[in-house]
Formats: sequence, C-alpha cells, structure tokens
Amino acid sequence: MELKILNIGILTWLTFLPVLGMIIVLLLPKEQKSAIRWTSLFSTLVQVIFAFLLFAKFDRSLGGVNSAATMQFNELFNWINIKSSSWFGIIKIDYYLGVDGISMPMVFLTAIISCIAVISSWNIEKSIKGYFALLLLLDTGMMGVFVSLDFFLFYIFWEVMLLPMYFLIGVWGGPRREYAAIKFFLYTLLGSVLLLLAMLALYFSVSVIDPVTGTKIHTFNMIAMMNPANFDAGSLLAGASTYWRYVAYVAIFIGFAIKVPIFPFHTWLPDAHVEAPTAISVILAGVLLKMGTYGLMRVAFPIFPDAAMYFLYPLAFLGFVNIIYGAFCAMAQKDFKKLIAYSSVSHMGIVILGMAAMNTQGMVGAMLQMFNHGTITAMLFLIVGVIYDRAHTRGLDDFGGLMNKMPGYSGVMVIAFFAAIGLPGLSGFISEAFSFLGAFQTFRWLTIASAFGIVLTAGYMLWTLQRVFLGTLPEKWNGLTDINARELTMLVPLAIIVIALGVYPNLMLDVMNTSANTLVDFVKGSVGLAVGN
Amino acid sequence: MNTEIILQNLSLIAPELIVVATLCVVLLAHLVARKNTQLMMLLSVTGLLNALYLLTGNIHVTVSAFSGMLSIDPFATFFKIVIVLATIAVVLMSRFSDEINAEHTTIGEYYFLVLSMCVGMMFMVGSSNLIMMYLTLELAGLTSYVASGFTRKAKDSSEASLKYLLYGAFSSGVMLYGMSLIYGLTGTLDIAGINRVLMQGSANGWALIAASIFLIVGFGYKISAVPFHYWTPDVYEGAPVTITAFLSVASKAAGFAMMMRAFKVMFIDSSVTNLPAGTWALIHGVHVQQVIVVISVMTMTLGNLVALWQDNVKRLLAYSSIAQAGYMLLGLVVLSNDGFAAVMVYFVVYLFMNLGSFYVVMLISNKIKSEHIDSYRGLGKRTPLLSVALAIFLISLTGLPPTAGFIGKWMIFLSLINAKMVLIAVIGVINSVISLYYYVRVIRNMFLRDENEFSGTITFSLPQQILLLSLLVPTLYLGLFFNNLVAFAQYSVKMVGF
Amino acid sequence: MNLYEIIFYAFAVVTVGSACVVVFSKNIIYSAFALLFTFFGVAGLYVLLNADFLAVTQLLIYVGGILVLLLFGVMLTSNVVSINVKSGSLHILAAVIAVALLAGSLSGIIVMTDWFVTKSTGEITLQTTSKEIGTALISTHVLPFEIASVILLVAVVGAAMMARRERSKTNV
Amino acid sequence: MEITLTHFLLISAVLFSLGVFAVITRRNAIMVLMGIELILNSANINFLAFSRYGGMNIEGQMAAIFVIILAAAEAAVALAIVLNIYKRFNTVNVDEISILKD
Amino acid sequence: MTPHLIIALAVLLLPLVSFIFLIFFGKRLTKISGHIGTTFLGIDLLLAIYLFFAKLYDTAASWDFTFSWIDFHTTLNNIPLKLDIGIMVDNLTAAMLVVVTTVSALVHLFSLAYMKDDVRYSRYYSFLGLFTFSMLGIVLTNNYFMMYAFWELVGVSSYLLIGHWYEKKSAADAGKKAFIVNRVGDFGFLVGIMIVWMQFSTTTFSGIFGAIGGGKIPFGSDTWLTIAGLLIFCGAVGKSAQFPLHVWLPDAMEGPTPVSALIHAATMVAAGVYLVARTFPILTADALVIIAYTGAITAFIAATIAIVQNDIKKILAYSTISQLGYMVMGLGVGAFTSGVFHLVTHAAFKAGLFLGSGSVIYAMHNALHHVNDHHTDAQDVRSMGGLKKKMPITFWTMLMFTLAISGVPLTSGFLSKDEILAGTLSFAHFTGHSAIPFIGFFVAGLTAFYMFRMLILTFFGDHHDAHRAEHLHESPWVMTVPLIVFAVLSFFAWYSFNPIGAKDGWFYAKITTPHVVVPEHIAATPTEEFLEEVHHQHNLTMLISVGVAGFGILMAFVIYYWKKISADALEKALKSVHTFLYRKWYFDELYDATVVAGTIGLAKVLAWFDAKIIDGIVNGAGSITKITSVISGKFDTYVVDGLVNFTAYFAGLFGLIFRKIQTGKVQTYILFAVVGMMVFVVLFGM
Repeated sequence: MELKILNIGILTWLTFLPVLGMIIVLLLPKEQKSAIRWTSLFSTLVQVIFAFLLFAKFDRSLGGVNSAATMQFNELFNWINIKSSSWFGIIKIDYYLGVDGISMPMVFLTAIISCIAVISSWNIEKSIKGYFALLLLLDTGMMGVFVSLDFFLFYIFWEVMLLPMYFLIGVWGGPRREYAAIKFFLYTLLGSVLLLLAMLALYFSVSVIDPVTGTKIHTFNMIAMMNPANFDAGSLLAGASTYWRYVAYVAIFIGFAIKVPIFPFHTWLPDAHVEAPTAISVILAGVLLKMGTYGLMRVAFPIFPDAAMYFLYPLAFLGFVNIIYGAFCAMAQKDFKKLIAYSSVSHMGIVILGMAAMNTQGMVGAMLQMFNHGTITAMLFLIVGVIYDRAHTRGLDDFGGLMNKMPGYSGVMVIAFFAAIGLPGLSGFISEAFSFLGAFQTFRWLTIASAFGIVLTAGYMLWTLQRVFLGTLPEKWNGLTDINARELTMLVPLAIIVIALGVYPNLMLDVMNTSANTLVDFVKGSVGLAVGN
Repeated sequence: MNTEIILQNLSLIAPELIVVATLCVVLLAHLVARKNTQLMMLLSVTGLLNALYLLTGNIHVTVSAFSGMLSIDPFATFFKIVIVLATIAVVLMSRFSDEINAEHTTIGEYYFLVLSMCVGMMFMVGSSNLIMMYLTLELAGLTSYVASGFTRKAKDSSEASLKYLLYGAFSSGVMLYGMSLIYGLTGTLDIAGINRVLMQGSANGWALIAASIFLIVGFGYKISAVPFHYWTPDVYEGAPVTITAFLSVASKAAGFAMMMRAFKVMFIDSSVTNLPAGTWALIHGVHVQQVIVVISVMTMTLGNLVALWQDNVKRLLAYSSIAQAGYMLLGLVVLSNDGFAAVMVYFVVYLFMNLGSFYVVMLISNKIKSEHIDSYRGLGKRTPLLSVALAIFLISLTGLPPTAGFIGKWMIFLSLINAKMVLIAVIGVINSVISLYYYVRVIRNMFLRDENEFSGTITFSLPQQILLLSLLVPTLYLGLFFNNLVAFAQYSVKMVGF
Repeated sequence: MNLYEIIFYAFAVVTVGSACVVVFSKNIIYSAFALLFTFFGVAGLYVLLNADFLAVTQLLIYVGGILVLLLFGVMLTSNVVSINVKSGSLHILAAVIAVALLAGSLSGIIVMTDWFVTKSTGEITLQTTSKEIGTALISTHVLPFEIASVILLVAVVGAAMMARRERSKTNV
Repeated sequence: MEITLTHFLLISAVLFSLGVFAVITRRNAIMVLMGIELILNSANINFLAFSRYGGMNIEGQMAAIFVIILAAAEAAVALAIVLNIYKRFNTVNVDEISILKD
Repeated sequence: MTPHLIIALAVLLLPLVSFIFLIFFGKRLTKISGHIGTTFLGIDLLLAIYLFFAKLYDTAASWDFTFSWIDFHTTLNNIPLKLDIGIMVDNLTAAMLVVVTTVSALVHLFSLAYMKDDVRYSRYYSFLGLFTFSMLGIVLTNNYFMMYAFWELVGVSSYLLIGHWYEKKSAADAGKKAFIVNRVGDFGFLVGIMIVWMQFSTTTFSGIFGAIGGGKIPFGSDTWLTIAGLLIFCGAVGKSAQFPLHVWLPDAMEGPTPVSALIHAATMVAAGVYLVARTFPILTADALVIIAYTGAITAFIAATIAIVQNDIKKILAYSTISQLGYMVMGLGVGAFTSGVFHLVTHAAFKAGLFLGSGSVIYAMHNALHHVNDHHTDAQDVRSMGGLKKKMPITFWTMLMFTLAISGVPLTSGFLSKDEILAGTLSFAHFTGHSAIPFIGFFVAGLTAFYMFRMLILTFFGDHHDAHRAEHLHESPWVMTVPLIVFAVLSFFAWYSFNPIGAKDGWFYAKITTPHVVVPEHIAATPTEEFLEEVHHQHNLTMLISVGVAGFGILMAFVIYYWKKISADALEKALKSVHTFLYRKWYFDELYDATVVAGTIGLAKVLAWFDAKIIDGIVNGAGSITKITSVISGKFDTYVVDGLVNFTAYFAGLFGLIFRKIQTGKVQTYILFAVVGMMVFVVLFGM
C-alpha cells in the first residue's frame, strides 16, 4: 500500500505538516496575529484532509502488528548507519513509518483533535506566536509517535512532545501552572527513561540479517523485535518468561502507565488538566493519554507476549482500580475540569481492562474506547472551556439552570454527557460494552466488579448535569451568552463522530478488527498458555 | 636518538608548535600594540585555525614520538581537535565579555594564557610518560591558576585563583608521589613499559592500588570528580565566565584523555583473549574499574543533588558540569573501545552545549549584571533568541532528544547496557531525571515567570548572535544526524599500541 | 656503623627534624628558616643516593630560589616588626587522624612491598651523573625539557601579570 | 645496620605526611606552600632512591630535575597569587578567604 | 425485505422521525409541533394495528429478520463471533405494539390540552417521540444486546421526561434517581448478557434458546443458568419497579401526568414484565420461585403503602407498582399468558386512571388558579371531593377503570387478575408455596379498597370549598376522548366474549406459553399439567377474588362514604402502622442512609486519599514538607516551587547536606579529599 503526494509519503506529510506550519508561524511577525492563527489552522486542516485520505485508502483486510508485509503506507529509509566496532555491531537506525489497524484510528484522532485544538485556541492572546508554534510542534510529536515503527524514532517523537507540553501548560496555564507543568514533565520523563533502557536492552538482544550487507546486525525495528526468532541466544532478553524479560516489560509498562495514567501514577493528570488551557486539556485527554495504551498495544504486548500474559491479571486489576477509583474520585470533585479529569482516569481504566482481556472483543473494545474517549472527553473539556470563557469559574456549585440560558450549548452538552455515561446510540456505549464483554470472558468477577462503574459514572455525570444545567439560574449569570459559531464549529464535528460511531460503529471497527485479531492471536499464540481468572 | 629523528618528530607536533609560536607572537604584539585588542584576538584565532588545519592532517597518524614521551594517534588528535575548537570558541567569546574587556591593559596576557592553556592540554592528551603527564598537567594547571585570577581587581576572581592554586598544587603533588611509587614498582616511567612490567605480575597489589589511587587524585581533580571536585564550584563561580567555560570543557577533556590513556595503556591485561572484540580486561588485582564506578556514581549523584540548590546560574552550571563528568566516567567503566568512543562523542556535544550555555550566561550578565536565577525572570520576553538558545542548551544538557545531548547519553547507556551493567544504567537515567529539575528551573524563570515590571527588551549585536548560532546549530543538528560524529569517534579510539 | 650510615642518619635527623619545625612552629619566620635546613638535609640525602648533580641543583634552586621567594612572601604579607608573624592552624584533630592513617598505610606499603630493585645492591661505585643527565636532556628527554621551558615562560609572564601593581586606580 | 631503600622511603613518607599535614592545618597561605614543597621533595627522594637501587637507571633523576624546575615555576606563580590575594583581602589566612561558598 | 419488515421498521422509526424533526424544528413550530407529533403517532398506531392483524392471521410463529451488524472475523468457542441484530414480530410483540402505540397516541392527544401552555411544549413532544421509539425498540428486537441498548434509551427518555420541569429541584432529583436506580438494575442485566454472550457467542433469543435447548448451559452448571436468568431479571426489577428497586417510581410522579400515564403506568414499567416474558423459556424453577416472591412482596408492600397516601398520583403510582408485582408474580408462578394478559389490560385501565387523574388535576389546578389559591396542593385527594357532578365524563370513566383494577366481573381486569390468582393456586398446589396465593388474594382486596377510597374521596360527597367548586368544570374533548377510549377498552368483551372465562378469548388462543428449553430436572412444572390444574382452580378462584374485592369495596364505602368508621379514629388507633406505611416502609430513608450516603462518603474519602496519600506517597507533597521546613526555611518555597517529587524530596535533603561541605575553606576541601583518598586506599587495598 503506497500513497505519495509530491513524491513524499503521506505519513511523512501527516507528521511534518505541522512543522512546516510552525516554521511559517515563526517567520511571521508577531503582530500578524490572525495570520498566525490561520496558518496554524490551515496546516492542521490539511492534516485532517490527509487523515481522511488515509482513512479512505486504508485496506481493512490487512492485519499489520507483527508483519511488516501487512503494514500500510510504509516508508522505510535508512537514517543512521554507522560502521561501528564489532562490539556494537553496525548501528543502523531507519526512518520507518507505517500504520495498521491499531495506529490508523489514532492518526485520525490526532489530526482531528489537533485541528479542533487550534480552533479552540483562537482567543489566546498571550504571546500567541510561541503558543501556536509549540502547539504545532506538539502535533508533530504526537503524530510521529503513532506512525513510527522504529523504536528509536518512536522514542524521539515520544520525547519531542514533552517540552512543548511543558511550556503550553506552564506559560498559558492557570494559577498553579508551574507546579502542574513540572509535575507532568518529571513524571513523564521518569517513565520514558525506563523506556529508553528497555529499548537499548532490546536493541542488543535482537539482531536481523541486514538486507544490504547480509550480515547479522542489531536493530531498532519494532516489528523485528516482535519475532522471537530474532533474539540472539544468550542475550539479555533472550528466551521466554525470563527474569530480565519481566523486568524489561515492567519498565516499559511503567513508562506507558504513567502516560495513561494508571493508578497510582495518575496524580499528575488532575493537576495538569486543571491548570492547562482548554485546548491543551483537549489534547491531553484526547490524544496524549492514548499514547500510553497505544504503546502497550504496539510495543509492550507484541514484543513481550510472555510477560504480557504473565502480568495479565495485574493489568486487569489495575484497570479495575482505575475504573472504580477514578469514578469515586470524580464524584467528590467540586471543580468541573477536575471531575472530567478523574472521569478520564475511570474511562481509561476500561481501555486497560479491555486490553487485558486479550481477546478480540476486549481488544477491539479497548481500541474503540481509546478513540471514543478521545472524542468524548475532548467535547467535555471544550464544553468546560466554553463556560469558563464566559463565567471565569469552574466551580460546579456556582452554576445552575444553564439549560434555559444557553439552549444550544446545553444541546451539545447533553450529547457529550450521555456519550460519557455510555448511552446506546452514542459511541461510548459500544466500546464500553465490548470491553466489558471481552474482559468478562477472561476475568469473570473482576469484570463484574468493574462493570459496576457504569452505575457510578451515571451517578456523578447526572449529578454534574443537574448542578450545572438544571435547577434555576443564579442572577449573576444572567449575562451569559449562548454558544457561538466558532465554538460550535469545534463541537459539532465531534458530536457527529460520536453519534455516527454510536449508530454504526463498523466505520471504525472494521479498521481495527483485523489488527486486533492479529494482535490477540499473536500474543496468545506465541505463548500458548490459556488465561483463566 | 639523533637530531634528524628529533626534527622529524617535531613535524608531528607542528600544531602544538604553531600554537606556541602564536602565543609568543601575541605576547610581542601586546608589547608593541597595547591598545589594539582586536589584533591579538585575530592573531590567536588565526594561529588556532592553523593548528586545527594541521591537526586534520594528523588524523591518520599513529606513532610514538620523542622516544615514547608523546603519542601521536587518532585518540590524541580527536581530543586536540576538541580542545582547539573550544579554545577558538572561548577566544571569540572573550571578545564579547565585558569583564575581560575591562582589563584591556592586560588583554595580551589574557590571550597568552588561554593559548598556553591550550598548548598544555594538547600535550596532555598525547603524553604517554608519567613525567610528561606531570609536566603537561602542571603547564595547563599553572596557566589556569593565573587565568582564573585574571580579573585581579575582583575579589572573587583572586580567591578563585588562590583556591585553585592550593588545591591543584596539592593534588598534583599527591599524584607525583603516586608516580614515584609506580616508578619504584616498575622501574620505568613509560606507561607502555609499566604495563609490560606489571604483566609479569611482579607488582604487589596494595602498593599498586595505592599508587593508582594517588594518580586518580590528580586526574580526579582535573576532571573534577567526586570526592576531588571541591575546588570546582568556587573556582567556576569566581573565575571569569570565559575561563570557566574553557576549564569546564577543554581542561576536562584533556584530563579525561590523559586518564583514559593512562589506564588503558598501563593496566590493560593483553593476555586475556576470550573477550568480545573491542573490549578488554584490567590486570588482575587492580581494582581501578570498581574505583571508577564508585567515583562516577558519586560524581553524577552529588553533582545533581547539590545543583538542585544553586541560585547562581554559573554555580549551577558548575555543579551540572560535575554531574556531566559523572556520566562520562560511566563510559570508562565498561572497559571497551565503544565506551571510550561514547565518551568522545559526549565531549563533542558537551563542547557545544556547555560552551553555549556559558556563553549565553555571559552575554546576559553583561547586560543585567547578574547571574542570579531570579534575575532571569521574564528573559523569554526581553530577549527571545537568547532565552530559546539557553533553553535548548539546557535541554541538551539534560539529554532529551532531539538535541545532541541525548546522543551523548544514548551512546553511554548503549555501552552500559551492552556490558549488562543495568543497575548502573538505571542510576544514570534516574540522575538525568533529577537533573531535569534544576535545568528546568532556569527555563521556568525565563519563560514561565515574568518580572514584576517589564524592563525593556535586550538586543545583541549580529556577531554575538552568529557565534551563538554557530554553537546552537550543531547542538540541534548532531541530535538528528550523528552518523559521522559517532563513526569518527569510533575510528578515533585508536591509540599507539592498540 | 660505617661512615655512610652515620652521614645518612645525620642527614635524616636534620631533614625530618627541621621539617617538623617547619610544620609545627607557630612562627612563620622560624618555619621558613627551618625549611632551609630541610632542603639541606634532602640535598645531603641526594648525595648519598649518588645524585650529585641533583644535590647541587637542589641547593641552587630551592635554597637560592624558592626559599627566597617564600621569605619574600612572608615579608610582604606580614610586617615582621609586629608579632603578627604567628600563624594559627585549623581542624587539627581531623588532620591528625587522616595523616596518621596516611603515614601508617604508606609505611605499611613501603615495608611490605618488594620494590623494583636490581639485586646487586650494596656498593655501587660513586660516580657523577652529570654527563648522562646532560645527554638525556638533549636526546630522550628533549620534549619535557622544552615543555619545562614553556612552563617557565608562562610562569614568568603569569607571575608578572599577577603581581604587577595595576596602574588604573579603578579598583573594586 | 645496612642502609636500605626502605630507610629512604620512610624518610620521604614522613616528609610527605608532614607536608600534607601542613597543607591541611596551617592557616597561612605561605605555610601551605611550604607544605607543598615538602610533598614535592618527598616525591623526589623516592625517585632518586628508586633510581639508585633500581640499578642506576637515569629516568628517576630526570624526573627529579623536572620536578625541581616545576617547583620553582610553581613557587613563582604561587607567590604572585598570594601577593594579589594580600592586596585584595589584606590577609593571607586561607580560611578567611571564603566569599565563594554554598 | 418483506413488506412486513418494512412496516415493522416504519412502526419503529416513525416516532424517531418525529423526535428528530421536533428537536430541530420544534422551536419554530411552537404549538403545531404537538399536532405533528400526534399525527405521527396516529399513523404509527394504524400501522401497528395492521401489523397486529396481519400477524394474528398469519400461520408463522414469528417473523424474524436478523442481519449481521458487527463481524469480528474470528471465532469464539468455534462459533463465528458476530453481533447479529434484527427485529422479530410474534403475537406477543404484535400485541405489545398495539398497546404501546395506542397508549402513546392517546397520551399525545391528551397532552395537546394538558400541556398547552408549557414553556418547553415542542421539546416535550419530541421526547415523547424518543420514548415511544425506544419502547417500540424493546418490543421489536430479537436479541438481548439491542434490547439492552433500547433499555438504556428508555431510561434516558424517561429521565428527560420526568425532569421536564427541571427548574423544580424535586423533578430533577426524581429524574436522576429514576435513571440511577434503573442503572443498578441494568448493571445486573448487562452481566447477564455477558454470560450468555460468552457462552453462546450470540445474543439473539432464538440462538440462545436453541443452544440451551441443545443441552448447552452456561459453564455447564444448573446454578449458572439460574443465575443468568436472575441477572437478566434484574433489568426487569429496575424497570418494572420491583422490590427492592421500586423507590424511583413514586418520585417519578414529578413528571407531567400524561407522561406518568404513558411511561409509569402502561409501557416502560411494563417493559420489565415483557423482558421476563421474553426470557421465560430459559428460566429455571428456582429462578421462577424467586421471581414469583419478588412480585408478591412488591405487590404487597406497594398495596399497603397505597392505602394511606393522599396524593392522587402517588396512590396510582403505588397501585401501579402493586399491579406490576402482580404480573411478575403471575409470570413467576408460570401463568405466562395471564401475566402478559394482565399487562395488556392493566395498560388500558391504568393509563386511563392516570389520564383521569390528570384531568382532575387539570381542573383543580385551573380552579385554584382562578381563586388565586397557591397553597392548596392540586393533587391532594383530601382537598377534592364532589367532582362527580362537575366532571361527569371523567367520573364515569374513572369509575370504570376503578372497577377494572379492583377485579369486578365484566371488566378486563377481572379476567386477567383471576387467571393470575388461579395460577398462584395451581403453583401452590405443585410447589407448596401457599404464601403466594394468600398474598395474591389479600392484595386483591387491598387494591379494591384503596382504589375506591381514592375514587370516593375524589368524586363523591361535596367539594369542601364551595367557592372554588364554582370554577371546576369538565376538561376539553381532547382530554375526555382518550378517557372514553380507555374506558371502552376496559370491558371484557375485547378480550373474550365469555365474561368469566378468558380462556375462550383470542388472547389465550394466540399468545401461549412459549416452549421451555430448560433441562427437565431443573425446569418448572410442565405447562400442560400446570394449565390443567389452573382450570380446576378456576371457579374457586373466582369466588374468593370476587369476595375479597367486594369486601374491600364495601369497607371503602363504610369508612369513606358512609363514614360508619372514622378514618381518623383508625389512623389514631394504628398510629405507628400508619406512619410506617405513610413513610413508605422507610425505604428511601434506608437507602439514603446506607447506599447513597455510603457512596458519597466513600467518594469523599477516596478523593482525600488521592489528594493526600497517593499524591503524598508519590510526591511527598502535603504534610511531609512541613517536617522538612525545619531543615531549611527555604525548603517550603522550593516545595511550592515544584520540588515535590518524593525522590527529589530526599534528593533535595541530601543535596542540602552535601552542600554544607562546600564551606568555602580550601583546606577543608583538601582535608575531605585526603579522607576520600584514604577511604579508597583502605577500601580497595584490603
């Protein structure tokens, strides 16, 4: 599967378009505010178009995951090639991009969310030039993570995304922004250095025949790492179910868990969300969190199937904890954003649970839940942003009766809220249902316990709904105006996606399905032990 | 050893001779044209560029010159190039440094000192005889003592020079005593010869260890490794920024080169053959490896932890450079050519990012007359270019991609993992996470915090910005395209006899 | 107890004794003069180690040069007429412990180690080494020799620069 | 009793220790320098002793020569620096010269 | 795609169309929107009726249209893993369709007047459409997955309709309560679905029944089959307001009265019963017993509470719960057809009752409005009375409904109720659970009593405020017509021409007990034997039921009409009992004290835990930092600065110690260096 534009692969386009935009933005004088805004918007819009193109051309029947042949839109160039000493062997790093059913939806999501983030940043005034430059850089980082198949490249993008995020929270954030920003930075870095070590260990354990020279060389190629045959005998991570393999898996897992975030590494999330400006919260919840789970699917599971199976139950248990714990914490919040932040923790727990099920429904459910949570939570944060822009408070108890005052706003809000609750006909329902259905087959009681989360979710969501939108309007908010066109333009597309996927989930499912099967079969197959509860 | 051999050998040290010649010329120029500071700068730069050119000619040479006193080999040449580059950068930096220009009456001596430091270091990296090591070390040392006290009117500068002097003289004295012991054990001062004698296994363990530790005292002081680092923060803070920058890069590099050569050549056990290619073992009973492991862990940890508390950016960078030395030492403990190569790569990137950050600090203190971290508030607004540059340098020092600093660390950890030293690697990465915090404190003050009232933008001249960019661009470029750098480093681990 | 030994012990006592005075005396002037005797004693030991040339060099440079410099230093940094030539000392205890440990282990090492010695010790005929040193300086050790010269140059310039009275009165 | 290598080494060891002691304890900078000179001398004694008992190999003596030269150079620079310090601080007591610290 | 499928789909989708149309254009259309919605439903009703007859005179057992919705391209237990959805029409469905559409249509009509000057008139109608759509979905689907989906949708639409007047906190609360309580039931339902999906990798009824019929039972254990059945029944418990989840229904009366008539009398609450009926084939004997008792207990509790309520709608609400309990009990004992039959009849007369009460409230409201009385509660029966003369149509229809619900002969209620009671007796005969029939009859008596109490208090006697009485008058035709229709529908003749034998009617002929697929040894009494026994018990049942009903009615008249016994006296005499019942057995208080308070409390605790402990452990924030401030005053500011990472906290501490070494005295440095050197020498020397 090839798709080139101006003889440059589409994935490269997708990844580096924002950088182009960034460069232009940097070249523009900082007085040209609207020019800067439009440039950013344009570059992200083109990105969205390309994403649609990709989505259309994507071959649903190819599995990907661990077979390079069925990866799509591949771009493989040699990037680093060092004729090194015999101890290191030839150091070869490839610029290797490609998508499969796991990454395709994420690419799509990233494009859309970034575009919407740009729109929602329209009213940023503080040093807007830097803001959009960083936003676009962040976009590239995220996109790169999802499309790169070379571990080194993956890691580079993974880290590239940190710094912009730090600044975006730290400079344009709320009162405690410094604290939130550094907390986010330290946490994620801590995770990623563990990732780095695991990556290096893998590098020296895996070697493949170099197509050029025909000699055996070490490689950062993830797909090669997934093939047990490529592990050199006697290397650190050789064999199956060895001590070091478990250690490496746990290291990688922590690296990703911090991003998800999985209890108890989640405490950065509420702070970051609350302090970050709306657009950044949207990106955080919409895309960044998915990187953790994506990483688990793309890296941790297929490369360490044995360890993955070995730690399946703990993983599921963490998922359960996330769901219930997040829900309870959300219930007690007074701050609108914090509430949604904790609801994210809860919803990502469902993803974890679905993944841990290690069967088709669970995996598909998890993937779909990743996408849906991305869209739904994005909507929720935008909704908070809309009201915050007007009222400059996020206290749940300061509001009430907005339903009458802002009908249009309330309409969108109702959709978002019920999607979050998991109402049939809206996207959230399908993914949650599948995650639970899948998980139930692997972990009976744990899933029953987790499924109780749907009741709690309904509880805090409706409570919020009531506190903010029902009841009578306090006098001080008589001045509030209804949602405006710009805000609608960013909310409506998401709403459409939410409804469309709710009614006809196949739109996404058939993209994910084959890969999900491949992944599950591969992980289970390469270990062969059946998982019970 | 007759005359023509000597002459022929002289051609091998042409670069050093050029620099020596230059420093004499500069001195004379200073006498005749005292006012014309520009001239002396240009003279020095020309000389150095010449030396650089000649060095590139020496890349493939591998000989032992002056009856084994000096080795001319890729390893030495690599470090000489680093040193000369650093010198050039520092000379140019000095041009923009207010505190240096304030001393215009003695500006000639200043360049003279910098150049003679350069010479000393260039000889250090090549010297393969203990007495040579001692002499060159002292040559570099004496000049640095004086140079760090260059701005004599400033109290702290004088104090820095005194502390540096006492500490340095003491350390080199101890080192010398260690050398004498080794001489007593082996009957020779030529490191290759020492190795030959040691290989016969006649050497007694404890004496040898004591001697090597005495040596380490000397080296450790030069590369400011814990627990021999104490002079570093004070001297770095007190000395003129340019000198600090020079010491933190060139002097460290020279020290490392000397140390690496000494340990590899003296203590390698060439009889062990069943090792992976490119790695080697040390003579049985010499615990140098463990010593260095301990030292490196202590160095990076202490450097980072204390740096957390610094409010003076210069001092903060001093501690950071201690920590950096710790990472580099990790490259030694793996006992492999690639470990060495990693150190060398690290030095190249370190050259750019560290000089860069000191340069920015200097420019800023020129304008705002302060190096306190709180005075950096709102710099992001006042001088975007510099702030962004400093941010990139610091991020690079932290070791985050896509900056060159990442590649340095990456190579180090690569060799550690390959040597299966996982625990040490973990300690290393945890340290780099800690280091993030204090580097980011500076960045935070520049961008996240505003001054109480905006005190206007700061502008810098075009040459200043060009120099900045010439340090900044490699820091970014090498982060993504390190192909040739690494290849060159791995070629350059070649030493005389290995 | 032949002459050689007598002489040795004499010098040894002189060296060590005066060194102790140097280190422990409260008065800098005393220390400085004691140092003179130390250098003499060391020179004597050199002779016993039949390094005649070095003995002479020692006397010339140390006594004639370095010691004088140090005395100058003393004079310039403390006015002798007053009794401000006393110099205190700090963290004695820690120093004593550390140094004792140092000395202990050193002597341990010295005694236990079998040093690199050609077994034909005893009577090596006393002969001058000046010639060998001379040739070495211009052949094998020519490079160190040159470097030493550079060092001296640097030292001269540096010292001059450091010590020079600045003519501009704009002191800090 | 035969005079052996050990005797010389012991003397040098004593000088070395005394030197170190002086360097650590004496407050006056010049005293510190004297201590350093002692250290250098002890090293020299070692060199010569080893050279003597190592069968008259000349290397030790060469080393000693260079050490002496260097000691001279060092002393010169040191004195200059000390004088400079005295100008700034009006004292040469090392422990009073500590504006640079954490 | 047969025409029938198309019609079925049309029936399903028309209300949805109405919903979408009105939600978008309702605002502009204002008042017309009501008529539009009603028209849609009218057409819907006609289609439904056509479908009904088409099905009834069709020989096929059911029309089943299944199509694959999601295909996972893999297998589970060697069965291709697919998610099939589809719609199925059998006689039961057809009947339900008519019921739902009829009630819905009439409620639409009724609302035209009742809601005419409501602020959110159009939204009200659009939500009615949404609700009807979801309800029809439940009825039409052929698989549990879809049913669960529509199940949730019904919950939401009811949430929206209950909270229609959300400015009132009570209304908002009621909506929330309804939704969450339902969710609790749905949670069980979901788990049940998980089990069947996991075991049979399909959720279609036919598929599951087929599998179990084929001898495959969940996890190969009888218990699990029972559990699965009961879990699915949980859904019914939630929706049909069975004990212990019945608490939401009374509160739901906060919604507009027509909504109560539609959702909380005729359709949504009946959905639970429908679910049980659908699941009937896989219910084991144990499951059925539990179901039966649940129904019985519910019926009893609700009835007792209904006696003492004064709010006309509350009374009806509790009577609804009680009747639902009846139906569930009926199904539980195995009287499948009777249960369903009662559902249908009850739908008619209970909807009628609510609309009637609606009409009364409407009248009262206007009257109160005229006399500017804003204190009197328009729904309190004690402030009514004597409405017979003022609003005759309402009265006569109401009377008809009351008779029906009390089970007086010649009414539809009589037919269905008797069958259920007969069923209970036969059940007792086979299983020995004689408590069930006992409760059954007792409740029948209570029902008659409290219904007539309500009727008497409302319509008989004189209105106790003459001034207000002048302003009372009959409601407009749009409101009375539905009443009349329902009243007509409450006659026996529609269901069976034999006034005392429902058996001879079409209903029993067409809607028969489905084939039970549960393995014999755990199955309930085989249908044939059971019905045989029912036949024997029939006459006895009739006598007793008529007796108790008559007695109940008599007592009502004695106490509230002739006032031979003073109600107040009774109340005083049985003070404690009265309060206990009046307070609805303290269920709400209990739940608030335990479940709700528990949850909120736990949430608070965990939130604190998260903020302090977790964050603390990972970050060393909070109290830990206080201790450290002793070490250095600076430290706190640093902590606030962001040095909160716990490791970094110790790091900071060590850093603090290390930097103390940096005294600035060079000789100290040298000392430390020497010490370090010696440490190495000794350490590595030994």
